Amino acid sequence: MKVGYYPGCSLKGMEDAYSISLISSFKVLGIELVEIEDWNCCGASVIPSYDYKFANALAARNLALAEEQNLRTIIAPCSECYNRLAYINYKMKNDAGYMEKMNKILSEAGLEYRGTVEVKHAVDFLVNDFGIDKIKEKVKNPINKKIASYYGCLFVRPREISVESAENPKTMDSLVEALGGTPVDYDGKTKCCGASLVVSNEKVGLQTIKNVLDSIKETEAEIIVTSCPLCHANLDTQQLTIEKEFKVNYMLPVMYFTQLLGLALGLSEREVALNKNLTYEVLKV
Amino acid sequence: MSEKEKKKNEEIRIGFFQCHCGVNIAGSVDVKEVVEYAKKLPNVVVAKDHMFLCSDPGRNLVKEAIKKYNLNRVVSSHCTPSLHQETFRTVLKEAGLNPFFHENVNSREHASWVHYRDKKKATDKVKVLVAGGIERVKHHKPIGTMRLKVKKSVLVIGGGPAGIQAALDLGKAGYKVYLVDRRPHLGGNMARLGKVFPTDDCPICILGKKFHELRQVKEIEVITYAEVKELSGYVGNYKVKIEKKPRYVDEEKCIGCLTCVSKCPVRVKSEWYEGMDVRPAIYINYPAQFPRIPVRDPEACINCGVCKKVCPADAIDFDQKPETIELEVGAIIVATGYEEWKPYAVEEYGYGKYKNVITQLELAQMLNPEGPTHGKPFKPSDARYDKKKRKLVIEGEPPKKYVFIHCVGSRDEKYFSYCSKICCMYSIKHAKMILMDVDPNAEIYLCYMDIRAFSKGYEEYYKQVQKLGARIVRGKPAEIREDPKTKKLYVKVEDTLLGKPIEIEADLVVLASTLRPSKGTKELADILRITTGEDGFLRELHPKVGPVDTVTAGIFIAGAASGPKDIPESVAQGSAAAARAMSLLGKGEVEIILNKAEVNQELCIGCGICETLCPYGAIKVHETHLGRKAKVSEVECQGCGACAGGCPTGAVMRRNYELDQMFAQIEGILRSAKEIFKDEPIVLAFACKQCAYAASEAAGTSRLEYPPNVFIIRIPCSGTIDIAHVLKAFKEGADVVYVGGCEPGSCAFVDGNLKAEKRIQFAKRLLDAIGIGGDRLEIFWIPAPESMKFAEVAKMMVERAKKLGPTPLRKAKAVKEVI
Amino acid sequence: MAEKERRKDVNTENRDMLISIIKKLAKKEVDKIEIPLTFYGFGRVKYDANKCVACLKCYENCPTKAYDAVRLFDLSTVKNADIESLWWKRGIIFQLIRELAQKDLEGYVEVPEGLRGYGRVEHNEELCISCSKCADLCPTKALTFENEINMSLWFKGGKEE
Amino acid sequence: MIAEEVSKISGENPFACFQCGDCTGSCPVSFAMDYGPRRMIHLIQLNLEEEVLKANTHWLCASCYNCTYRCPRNISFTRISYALRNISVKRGIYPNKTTKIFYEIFLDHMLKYGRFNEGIFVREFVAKGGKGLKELLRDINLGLKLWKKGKIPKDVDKIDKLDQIKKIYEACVKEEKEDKQ
Repeated sequence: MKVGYYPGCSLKGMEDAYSISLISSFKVLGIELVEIEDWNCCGASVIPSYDYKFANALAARNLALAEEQNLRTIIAPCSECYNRLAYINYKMKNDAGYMEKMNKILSEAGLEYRGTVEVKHAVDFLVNDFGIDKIKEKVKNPINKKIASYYGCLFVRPREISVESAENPKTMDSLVEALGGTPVDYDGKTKCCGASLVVSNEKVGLQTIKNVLDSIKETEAEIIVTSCPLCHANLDTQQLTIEKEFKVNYMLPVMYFTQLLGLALGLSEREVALNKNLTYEVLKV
Repeated sequence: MSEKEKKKNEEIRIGFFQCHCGVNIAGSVDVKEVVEYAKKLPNVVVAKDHMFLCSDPGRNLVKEAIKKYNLNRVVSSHCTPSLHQETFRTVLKEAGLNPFFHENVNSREHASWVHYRDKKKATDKVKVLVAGGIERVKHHKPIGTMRLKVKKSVLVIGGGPAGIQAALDLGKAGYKVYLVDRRPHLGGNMARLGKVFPTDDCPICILGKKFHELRQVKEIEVITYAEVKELSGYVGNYKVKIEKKPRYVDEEKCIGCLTCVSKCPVRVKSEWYEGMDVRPAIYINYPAQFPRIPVRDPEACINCGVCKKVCPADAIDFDQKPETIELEVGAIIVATGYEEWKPYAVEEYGYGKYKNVITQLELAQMLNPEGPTHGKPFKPSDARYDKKKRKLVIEGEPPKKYVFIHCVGSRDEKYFSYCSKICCMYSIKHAKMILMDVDPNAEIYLCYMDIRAFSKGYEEYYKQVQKLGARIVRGKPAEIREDPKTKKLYVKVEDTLLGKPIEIEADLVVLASTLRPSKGTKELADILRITTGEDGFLRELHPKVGPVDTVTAGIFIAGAASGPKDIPESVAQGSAAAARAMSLLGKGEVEIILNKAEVNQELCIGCGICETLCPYGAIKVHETHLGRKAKVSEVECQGCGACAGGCPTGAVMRRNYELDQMFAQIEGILRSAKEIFKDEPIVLAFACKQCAYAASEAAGTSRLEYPPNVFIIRIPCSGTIDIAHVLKAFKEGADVVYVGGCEPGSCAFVDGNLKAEKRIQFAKRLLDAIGIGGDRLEIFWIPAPESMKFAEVAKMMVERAKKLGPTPLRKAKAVKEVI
Repeated sequence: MAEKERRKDVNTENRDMLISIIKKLAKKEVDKIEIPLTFYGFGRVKYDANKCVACLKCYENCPTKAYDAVRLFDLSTVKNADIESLWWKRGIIFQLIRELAQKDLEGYVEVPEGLRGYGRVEHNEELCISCSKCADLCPTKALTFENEINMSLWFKGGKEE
Repeated sequence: MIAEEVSKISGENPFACFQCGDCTGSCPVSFAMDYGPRRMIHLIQLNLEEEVLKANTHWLCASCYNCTYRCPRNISFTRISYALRNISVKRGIYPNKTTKIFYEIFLDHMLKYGRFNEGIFVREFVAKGGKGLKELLRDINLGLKLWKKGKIPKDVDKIDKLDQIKKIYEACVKEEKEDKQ
């Protein structure tokens, strides 16, 4: 099974653990990822803040490239990238006037998008397209732990791009269950981690991350799984800062759902780059 | 033109009248210019404008002009035909002309309201439409009427306050009334409440009196636990099939002692009490219910037979079968009421997830003196079913802190955009009931967006609850969180008047959920050939001047079936519908206008295609002395025109939509459009008056803009469309043509839309084959409420016309003109 | 398929026997013979596609199901038709098609299922028992009954089997 | 008119708002905002440009789309706040130095590499003074850890057809200018 792949900047940079574990665990499942050639940054939340139109055009360029390479479905593992690409895809497909406008800009770069690509988040693809049963069959080491799935915002919102309810999402929990874990229910599943606020307004940013961690801590979960590099960075990397800043103690190991998947499928910790997580050591304690 | 035709044309004297409609038309259409344009058109003898053409002076102007100028045709340009066509037909009649020598041009909904930003274009469009109307009216023919005897009996569907009132009014006036309810008893939702605002009296007391009256009036026959399954016939002479569900209790024998109910060992959740209480397998819903006959629930029943044994009247019969009752009635009143929407979809409030989040109707059951706790609210998380006692047991403290949330699902684009109208009041009522009767120290927060307490005595009622100390917070709560251990709820809301987010702790959260049309409303509407609106409620003929009428003559609506209503309004509507039925049936006969199908015996070849097309069996081929000829039963014909559209020879026509009339209108519009709109694309639309045309009216009312170069021709049903109409349109220079019909399954004439679809499919292929291009022709399903879709389709088709360019015919002509 | 199935509603035993006797008696193969006009049971149906309005009366009422409804509208009928002699509305439609046509009128247009008025029928002579019902029902005289028997068909045909 | 500008950029209609407060109640950052989404929209409705652009609300928006998801009138404050930031940036208004540096580096990367490079970003961010001395000292530890884990990328990841990005950017800027005229 071949499927298009849009890694996004984070997965090529700081959060390469996500892409390593994604590729290796998908390989076990027999899914081959075909990277979009010459993809560019989706613009994240910064370029839209700077120039909304330019940001949308950047996302549209990626869609046009995918179409050029005949990729019908592309997977965007990063929620931010998924959100940008999927929303622009939705908007262009459903608004002929907008499609025309965007294509006018794209045509300057010799590109055109006709609307044949489907953008999917990696979790959605795994659960809803590949199939939970097929994953279950391949599980070698069931992860028998209480696991909190943290969905974040941009995978479930806004409505146009979401495949499920943003108030009570289920996909990642069903995956966790398939891998042998016990999903926990908590209020903060889709509460915002503050995204890049931690850079632009550190005080507020840390507070929002803390809110999320607090609500997970209440559930007595043993592991947090994430599906977005930004969420991951905030919960994982910033956990230590918050512990120091607010004088609290979480000791909550954070990992990508792909790392959990890889481990359950029998991959080694190194193969899923587990040691790259800052909270890796917590797991050992 | 032959001499004869010329002469005939010369005899035609048309008067044209343009209405200003205050500023509604004159504000964006240059009426004077339209009048000047009309004056120059052939056969127009006089053209005038008036501020309000529908007013007395306006109508007199038309009447006097008819006399003074010896007019024999009138074209009036104003609002949509569904509003004032009848008015001007009457004017013609009063002036001694046949009413059908009139044509209505829609210059408000189709021009001034939708092109209000561009006065020139709006004016141009009116001119084009006027040219079409004037050309058409030349071919109009007189249409007669016939008188029909009617049955002096009425079927009332739904036994809530509206239905009961209608039945009583009619019965007391001497009409035979069949009052049918789906439930095993009458009373509707009203019977489920403990108190009713604004007088706080007990609904059972009010209903009890009404039930007593029902028993007294012998003209009224109450049929409960029954549903309408089939309708045939026509105004004044409807035949209705009703299915009576098996009650498993013989209604004749039962004496209402309820011994069976008290002895039944089974307990299941009671739907009547919204699952707040339990009931036996053989049960009555409330003690005062009418008729006081129990019903057995075969699914819950364990067939132990105790009820049979204890019944002193031997009334219980496990072998009862559904029974079909056939009724003949002159009119039907639909009062099917509302039901509460269960707000599972509003997940942020956790209804269905958190036990202590309930709806207002559920709270009403707690507050009902006949309910599970006899009027004392409780926390559902504390309720437990005690198997030994066979009843609900409440353990724990009663709730102290309540949060009421208004507008749950309603006024929300994601769910229902309308206001449920009475939720503010019943929320206030429940707050008042708790503070007055249950616990004066209770903390009640009402989270509202706008308090709508508009009726008589309502504002005073609102003031009372404020005095009692209800805490009123302006803000729509964002989310509710539950403490899994204590089951306490935390409501997060921005108090918009304080301007800051607050969190309110609550024992019980009560959602004022949207009121929806009761289950089965759509199915019933389809059976009765009446329409529902965008909101799912039954649609009235006109929101202002026809609130209880429907598109089908002789069928009326009352109460919450047409939208959420309080009791006084429902009762008033019940009476209104009864009066409408009486005014229809009172004389014992009705006059029917024969704007129906007709067969030209000379042209008819007796092929029988019309027979296969008529959904009512109203047209049949008979053996005559001239050979086999089709004949129309004018009583049965509903005037959809499906037969005319399919007749191969043109023998069958739909009066007032005859081929020459349609051709004249098409020609008139397109000739004028080519002249006025020149190089712009020209799009011609044929719109079914039940749906697409109604949607175009709604687009007008909502001022939804679309390009002005879309010209709409009104047809009685999309099934009227004839391949000849389409070809003619292209011949006369239309670039794109489309037909708007009702959605499959909801055609007012059974399946006229599907017949139209086939013709359009064929015409598309034909156009492809002869080099015009099938892309230029399309059929769309545009339901009446979907004004947005109407505007979008219009936009899309103009875009398509631009993309495809002028038709080869127009192109060729343009080239010729240049040379 | 099943000719037998098609004919199941009609008992043609006698007729078939008669034909086989005639065949046996015949001294030579005859092509056609003329019969008296009212001599139903034998004779031949002639179909004029130009006149047919595809009302499908013949198709629906033929006792031996000898007709097939062909859902194809032949554009050449538009080209060749004598507009003056056509039924009124049909004439108008044909005239409009001619005026709109951007190319030569030939070929077929597929008719959607259930749409009557366009298309044609196909008569299967082998199944026909010459009852003349179709000709009688045909509203446009597109089907006419001719007093002529196509004997060659009998001699060719494997009807007895 | 600020309302018009906002609608044009975001495609949202602020006038549809009936001030229910669902957005502010839903917002995870509203505790730190001066106005909050609801009042911001009201200010936009009233065309109080100065107040709108002075506010911190749109800068604090974490673009979680919670308000958008729940709004009963289908308005997206998230997209409105993107529009407000666009307008502010064009007028040179930033909430603080950090944001300005952050945005400038990001855009620079976009046009220089076509992608965002975190490693270089951190260097440039610190060099331009994006972090105060106190935080810097606190974060040194974290930085070291990240470096040890190989989380700080060194190589520059650059796309091949950078000219396309530039052309798209120019097209957007050009359209913007045309719109103004």
